[in-house]
Amino acid sequence: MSVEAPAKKVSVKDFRADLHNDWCPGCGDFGILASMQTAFAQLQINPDRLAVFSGIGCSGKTPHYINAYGFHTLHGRVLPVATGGRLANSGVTVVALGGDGDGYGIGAGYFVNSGRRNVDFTYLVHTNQVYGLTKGQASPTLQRGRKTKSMPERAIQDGINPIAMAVAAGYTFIARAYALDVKYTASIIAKAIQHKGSALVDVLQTCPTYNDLYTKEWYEGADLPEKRSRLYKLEDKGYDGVVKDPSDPQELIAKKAGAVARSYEVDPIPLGIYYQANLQTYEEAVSERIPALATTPLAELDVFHRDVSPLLEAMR
Amino acid sequence: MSVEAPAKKVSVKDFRADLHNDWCPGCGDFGILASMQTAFAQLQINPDRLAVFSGIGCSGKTPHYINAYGFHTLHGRVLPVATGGRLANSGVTVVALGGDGDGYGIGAGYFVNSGRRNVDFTYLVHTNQVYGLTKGQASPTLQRGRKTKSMPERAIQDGINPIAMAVAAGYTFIARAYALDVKYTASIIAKAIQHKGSALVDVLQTCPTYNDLYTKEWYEGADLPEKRSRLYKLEDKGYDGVVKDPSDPQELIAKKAGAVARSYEVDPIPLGIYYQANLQTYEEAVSERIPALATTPLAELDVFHRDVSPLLEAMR
Amino acid sequence: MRKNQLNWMIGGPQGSGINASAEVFARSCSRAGLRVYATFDYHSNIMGKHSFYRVRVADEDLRSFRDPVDVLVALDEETLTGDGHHRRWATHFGHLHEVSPGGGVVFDTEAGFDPATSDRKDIKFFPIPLMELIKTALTEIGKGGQFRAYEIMKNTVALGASLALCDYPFASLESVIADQFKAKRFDEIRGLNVRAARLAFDYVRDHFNIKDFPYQLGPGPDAKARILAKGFEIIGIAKLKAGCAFQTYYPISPATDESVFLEKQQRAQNLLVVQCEDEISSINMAVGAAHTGVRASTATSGPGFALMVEGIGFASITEAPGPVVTLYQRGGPSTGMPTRQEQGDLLLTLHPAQGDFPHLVTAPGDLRESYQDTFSAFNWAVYTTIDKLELKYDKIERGKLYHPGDFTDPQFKGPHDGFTAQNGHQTTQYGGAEKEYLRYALTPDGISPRSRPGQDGGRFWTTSDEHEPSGHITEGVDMRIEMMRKRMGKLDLALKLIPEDQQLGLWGPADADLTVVSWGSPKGTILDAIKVLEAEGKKVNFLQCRLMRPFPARRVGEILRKAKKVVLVEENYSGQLGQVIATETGFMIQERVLKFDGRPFSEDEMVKALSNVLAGGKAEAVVTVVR
Amino acid sequence: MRKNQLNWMIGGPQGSGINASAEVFARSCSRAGLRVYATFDYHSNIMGKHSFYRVRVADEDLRSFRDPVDVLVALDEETLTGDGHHRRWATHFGHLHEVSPGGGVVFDTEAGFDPATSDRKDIKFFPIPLMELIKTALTEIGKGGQFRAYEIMKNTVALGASLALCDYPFASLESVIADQFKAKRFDEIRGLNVRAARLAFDYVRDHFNIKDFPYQLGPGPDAKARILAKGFEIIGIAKLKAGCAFQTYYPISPATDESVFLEKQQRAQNLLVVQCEDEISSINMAVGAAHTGVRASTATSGPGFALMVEGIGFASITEAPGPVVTLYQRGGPSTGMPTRQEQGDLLLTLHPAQGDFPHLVTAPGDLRESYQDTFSAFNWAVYTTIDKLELKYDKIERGKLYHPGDFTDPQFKGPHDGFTAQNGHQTTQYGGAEKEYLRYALTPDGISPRSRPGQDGGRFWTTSDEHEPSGHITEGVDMRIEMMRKRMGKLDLALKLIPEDQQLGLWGPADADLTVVSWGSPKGTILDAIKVLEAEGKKVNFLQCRLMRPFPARRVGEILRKAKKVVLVEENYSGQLGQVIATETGFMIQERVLKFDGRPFSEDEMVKALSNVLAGGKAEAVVTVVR
Ligand SMILES: Cc1ncc(C[n+]2csc(CCOP(=O)(O)OP(=O)(O)O)c2C)c(N)n1
Ligand SMILES: Cc1ncc(C[n+]2csc(CCOP(=O)(O)OP(=O)(O)O)c2C)c(N)n1
Ligand code: SF4
Ligand code: SF4
Ligand SMILES: [Mg+2]
Ligand SMILES: [Mg+2]
Repeated sequence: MSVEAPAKKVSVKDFRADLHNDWCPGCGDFGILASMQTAFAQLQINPDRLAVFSGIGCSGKTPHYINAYGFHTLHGRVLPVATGGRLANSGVTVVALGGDGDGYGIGAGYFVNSGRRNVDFTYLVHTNQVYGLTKGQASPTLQRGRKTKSMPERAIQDGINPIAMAVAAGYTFIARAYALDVKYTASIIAKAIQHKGSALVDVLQTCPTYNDLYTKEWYEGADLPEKRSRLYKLEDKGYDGVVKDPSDPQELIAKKAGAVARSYEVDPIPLGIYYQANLQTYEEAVSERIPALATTPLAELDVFHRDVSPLLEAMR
Repeated sequence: MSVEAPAKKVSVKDFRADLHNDWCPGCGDFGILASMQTAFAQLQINPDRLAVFSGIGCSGKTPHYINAYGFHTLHGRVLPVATGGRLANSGVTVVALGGDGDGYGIGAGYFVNSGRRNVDFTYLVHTNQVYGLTKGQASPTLQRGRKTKSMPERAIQDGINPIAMAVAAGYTFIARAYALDVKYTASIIAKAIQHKGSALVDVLQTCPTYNDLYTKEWYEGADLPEKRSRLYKLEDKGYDGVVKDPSDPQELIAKKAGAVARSYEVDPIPLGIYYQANLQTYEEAVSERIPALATTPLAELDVFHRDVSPLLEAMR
Repeated sequence: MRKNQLNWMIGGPQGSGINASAEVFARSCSRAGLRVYATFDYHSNIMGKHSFYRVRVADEDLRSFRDPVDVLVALDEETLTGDGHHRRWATHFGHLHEVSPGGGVVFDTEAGFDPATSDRKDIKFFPIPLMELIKTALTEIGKGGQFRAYEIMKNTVALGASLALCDYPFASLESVIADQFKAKRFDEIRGLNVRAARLAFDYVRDHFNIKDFPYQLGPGPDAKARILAKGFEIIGIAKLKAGCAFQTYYPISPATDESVFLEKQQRAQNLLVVQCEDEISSINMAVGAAHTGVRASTATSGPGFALMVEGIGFASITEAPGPVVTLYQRGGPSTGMPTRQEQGDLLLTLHPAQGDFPHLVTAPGDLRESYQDTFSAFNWAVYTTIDKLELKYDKIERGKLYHPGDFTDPQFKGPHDGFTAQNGHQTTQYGGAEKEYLRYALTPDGISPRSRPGQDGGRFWTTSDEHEPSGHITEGVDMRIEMMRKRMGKLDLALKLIPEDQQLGLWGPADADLTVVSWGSPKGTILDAIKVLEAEGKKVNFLQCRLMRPFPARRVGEILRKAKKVVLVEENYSGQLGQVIATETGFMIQERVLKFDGRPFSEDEMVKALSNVLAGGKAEAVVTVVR
Repeated sequence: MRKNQLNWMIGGPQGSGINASAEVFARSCSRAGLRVYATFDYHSNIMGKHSFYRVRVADEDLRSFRDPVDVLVALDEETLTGDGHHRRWATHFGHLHEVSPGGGVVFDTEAGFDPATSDRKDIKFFPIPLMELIKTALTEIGKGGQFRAYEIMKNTVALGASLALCDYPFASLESVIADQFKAKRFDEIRGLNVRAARLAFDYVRDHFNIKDFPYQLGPGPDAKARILAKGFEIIGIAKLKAGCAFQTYYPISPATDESVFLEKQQRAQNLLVVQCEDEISSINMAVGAAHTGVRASTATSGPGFALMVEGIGFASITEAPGPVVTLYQRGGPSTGMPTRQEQGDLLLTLHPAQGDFPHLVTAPGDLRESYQDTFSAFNWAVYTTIDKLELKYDKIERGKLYHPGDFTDPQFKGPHDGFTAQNGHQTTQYGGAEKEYLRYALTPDGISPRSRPGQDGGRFWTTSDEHEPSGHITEGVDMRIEMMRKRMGKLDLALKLIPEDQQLGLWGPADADLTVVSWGSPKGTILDAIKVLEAEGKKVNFLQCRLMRPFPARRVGEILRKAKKVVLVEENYSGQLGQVIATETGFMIQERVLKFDGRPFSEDEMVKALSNVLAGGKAEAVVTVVR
């Protein structure tokens, strides 16, 4: 997404909304919020040209804490709303976000079908393995057989593999980050925003209140005989998910298969960019239909002087 | 799914309902219907222990033509309804089916989340690249840039990759068949029914009325300089998608990645079993919670003599 | 001998092209200065099931169809005698029973029907060898051997034959058939169709005595051809004229046609049409677009609307400027009868989601009103920010050709409703730091100034939770009360802003002996029936309810309480408008003429039902006579 | 001095355990032979936001809470003075204004509140060093240094202090605190809590003059402890007793609790609870299960219900035997106010999908009725095959403790409604070839014999399209009419089958000067208010509407038309029951006491509002007094 610079330089502070934050102390969402604000400042996005959309959940409250256009929509529906917003005004940078229940559970249909469109937005999923706001039930990323604090029974559904899903659905930028590593997460978010097309960033997020399995300590491997992080960065192991020649189907397939294979690694878990390809966006396809859109956002086109008389004439 | 044999031997004819079929002449759905009936007879399923569920679309009418319990449900909702049916009575073989719009479009969320459960049913998707019953709009399997007969514009969304989606979602049997090859399709359906867990069979189906791209002739490669089929069978190229040791995560991952890689092959298109693994079903997991279910279907358990007094007592 | 008063019907299997030939006929009549009303009846299926198309023609304006069929054109036997011998429970018993005494039946000699088996000795049968005639035409161009490939031409041929009966000038038909195949690549087909129709025309004249066939058709008084529009076309054009920039949809009968129509206009009209993955996506994408500064819209039918209810509540609590939702009603409940018509969705549209929230519902009664209400909807949404605005149309389904007077003027652009280009997308401009912007500011009239993403200094928050003027969540008592009053108050405002004639219509004499109350598409049938009754010296008037929410309760109550006798007419089981009127006015209408078999009222049914009530009879449900 | 008439409140941030200590207090009172009514108020948030719990205690039955707070326990300053200084638009202004003259305020010395700053000179302040006392208790077991880790104990300590004011016997409290930490692993915690509460109890006696504190609490007349049940528990138990075998859900406040409660019973009770991916899945899975032979159910709240409407129409047209849908209403519209209460969903539940179709809606007014209606629902679904059967409960949300007399008997199993084990799952058995089975057979009463998959010879088809007796699709006129009448006729049947006392309740004198009309949970408050008014010599009665669909229109109409004066009471903006009554009876209730700020009516509000109407005043919306 290309970004219009603000009139005067903006800093992280400029993206902070003046509102008391009521997440639980220590919630990983604080890290994601900070990462977003950092990325916005890094990219020098004009807050007036930025719209942040969210679903419903603890994570869904994020836009309220960001000084930008903020849409706190419905549970599971953030992608359609954000898509509508983006298609209406391509002059606006669109960032969508929501919980893992929101995005991969009730929102799974929109998650999949949005991948098929490749609209130019960034989608951050706060993966905390629980439904936070409804008090800690299993979310779709919790693995079969696991049981967090407030669940009366073990999970008996498989956890979803969001990275593999995103590959299959057609996202053109697919990455994973870790909420408590703000610097790295910010850099991934910045790349996702810069990417032209639908970008998914699955952010592993701690929920100290309900998730007693995937805690900060767990990610840090504090419980291991020999303490070591349960996370690693793909680039540190020489992995490169970026497609060099998107017109080469072989390379596309190979990179996709590679991303899928990596996505099943569970210890350590890979962070970073699993896959990226520069393919036609929905906006580009649409402006083949409506040439004016190539230069002017829909919201600014003149649609008030249409001549419909040929249509009427043809009906005689 | 284990199958109770009928009292007396059944043949294909026994699975035919006495109802005039009103699909268009030459519709690929006839092939899928015949394949199903053939498979049921092959497996000697008792029609009284068979329930066929469908969504809404041309394909959705299938259960009416089958002599078995038939549920023609809602557009996009066939999997939840079938899941409810199966969980209520595990003594019944459950086959669900529907269109590609039904299953991969409006039903995508249920397609994905059903994969996570691994309930023991078979799901057939009639992939004809169009919304048949609503007159030929692009369905989610039509590739970007293609345009069938009744579309005013080219498709500007990617076609979904159902096989890769199914892998990511967790289906434990994933296959593809071709509607006009009844014998082969029947054999795949039979294997899918025999598989214990959620089985997806994506059936390539011709729609002579609306789909002028993927026609019988196209699949047969009649237009090629040298006529040859655009389909091949995975087993003919030595591919084996069956996981031998499901407790070995490496093998599982390798087979999944292999299936995903094959799923991107477009010419020729692979038919057959992409992936199969014997993993815990939802029913098995559930009977760990409710031991009686291991031997008796829910619909036959006594739930009418419950003693709730300890619950009440604890409230004092 | 009846001149220029014809009820014509063509029936045959779906896919046999009967709609094409019926529309050729209708268009031909219109160009010949006649007036036309047409309806199409078909199954929710692609091919082979029985369908039929009625065209009623006259010298004067028509707004409904009649039961008797003066000329029946049958492409197959089922059209004549039904499907009773194929099905355990017959779906229908054919149309022979509908043919007017003295009327004619044109049918294919290949259909396997023997007129001798019919008990209709009072009508005339005209067996025509349709394939033979096609073969002849093909032979003339040296293609006689391929005639089976041209079977689809049967409908045109039969049309030609049927018009010969009525002594219709062949030339009037010829030009329209030719028009149908205008494109260069149809050169051969065009000629063949015209030729075969001509052969059929001549065949009838040559083989039958048609001199005293009682129905004659010739040029009408109206020189200039009317526009023949289907409901979805007019609504589509209204959306274009109103500045709609964004339409979402998910295919569903019978709403799809509107979106497909608009899809074709994208290039020329700068309109973006998005085919979504389902209706939940359609509504929410449209809400997102509306908030972001375009006039947005979607179209659907009952099952799709059921999926939109969540999004409608969302649009309302966030005070989105739109979208406009066009609902094409069909036979319910559930999947129901997808291609059939019913007015069964009113109650759902009035309370389509949890909690109390404002939205607008209009129910236009004909194409002219559909144009007006659709057009206005976009303005009401933008100016008053009644922000979820929803339009409801019933029974303007795909098969209906209609031609109200308004559409005859080539300069016709529809009502403008004070709308100009300058104030289209326009939202308030905010000067950054100078003045604080609050999206949900509390104002005297409940309308907060509106901004949209991308504007300098117009940043805001919005949420589906209850919120403060800033758009941040609150659960406080004070703000809750303020915001509920702000939102709900817009309904009162709307009732003030919306012109009275878009709220309701009162047609006919004030001192009528009977007041018919209805809404939506029965309007035309009721007006035609009243005309018939008037000719019999009976005084009947018609209260048409059009704005459903907010409901003009005061005026409706006044009219009803003054009425001598009131009868409710609706195409549903439970008298949904009657329920709304009782809710809003306390007036309970006792006599109810309801129809819920998925078929529209005919003029004859309406005349009969109203006469019965006028005569003091108890109103009863109307059931289409099928044998 | 008031003995055994106490309004107690504890407030503090979410997550500080105030609900635990309020429930300990309530249970303790109940065991001491007193009667209790309690409500909980909290934000849609996990931690930190202000929440409070009211417990009202008396010697006799209670059904509502009161505005004045006799003893206020504040764990933080916000509980006293609100959040006005943190927020631009204050959410609340604390509870000091609610304290009864002469009442007491127990608060943490660490809360940073100085009583001198308060203008409430008429109340007593009791600053208690909560952490100090915890530290003391810890020091006694040699853990004094770790006291910050035990901060959560503050609520128990404050509870102890507050009861000392009322001279409550500490022993009654002690046993319940101990019970709370029954498990072996809580040995230390148990002792610590009891000890710290004791220290607080003594601290109050030592440091303050409480001799003339006007509110006293001691053992009540009722020897045996009542059951203290939350709404969701009682409904869950009703489902268990009714033979529900399959419950689906998707998490949503406040409905989740019921499903989580049932989840815990799975092993012991052979009940399968499925957590679905969304509410569309929940409803459709339940429909599939119901068709396949189990009693199935689901539970949700407004936003989830909005997603179920499609499935409800489906259940109805396919005549599924159920499922039972339990709707826990919350503040709307849209996401609205998730943890707050409102009666805003009635109209949606009455017409929840496109077209006309039958379903049942009941709205019980208290726990006893919730039990009955839930239990009956399963039987009504199975025996009458009114096949989509839906139950609606309002405001039985998680924070409510309640104890109607019925639940005191340990043998209590609920009403049985003619229900026995033999006819539970039972469906008709079909002997294969001998007799043809038709799932939608047309029968005199509209109820077709039912089969389920897996039965020998009971095969059938079913479809969401209109269908024939066989279950195959039809679009024929005859069958359409038959099937619509068959389905809709079941509503009349239901009205005959459902016992009158489950349709409505009429409480109080027949010759009242004022008839209050309401539904759902205001019932208790209204009855309590009527009692107060009665004591003042005023004659008021109460018409409780309980069966919402089919609606007992005749009886309701009769009662209302005979009433001297009628006032409508509802917790919503638009008077939804009033609308239903107008629809069904034509009776328009002019005076409306509505509350829509997300808080329930208090007894005081109700008394005031009704007195006003009795005195000839115009009824007005009731707004919770927040300062
Ligand atoms: C249609 C609907 N169903 C259910 C809910 C209740 N609900 C609110 S938040 C939430 C889940 C939150 O989990 P997640 O999406 O993972 O976000 P988190 O709170 O963990 O950030 C649910 C189920 C709702 N708001 N709307
Ligand atoms: C909620 C809802 N939306 C839309 C429809 C209309 N509809 C009926 S069938 C169909 C699509 C059929 O396409 P597909 O699922 O691919 O099945 P096919 O006809 O191709 O077999 C649609 C959109 C509906 N029945 N319900
Ligand atoms: S519940 Fe979990 S996700 Fe929600 S705010 Fe608290 S810590 Fe964060
Ligand atoms: S439209 Fe296509 S899919 Fe439907 S019945 Fe006809 S050929 Fe088959
Ligand atoms: Mg989550
Ligand atoms: Mg399809």
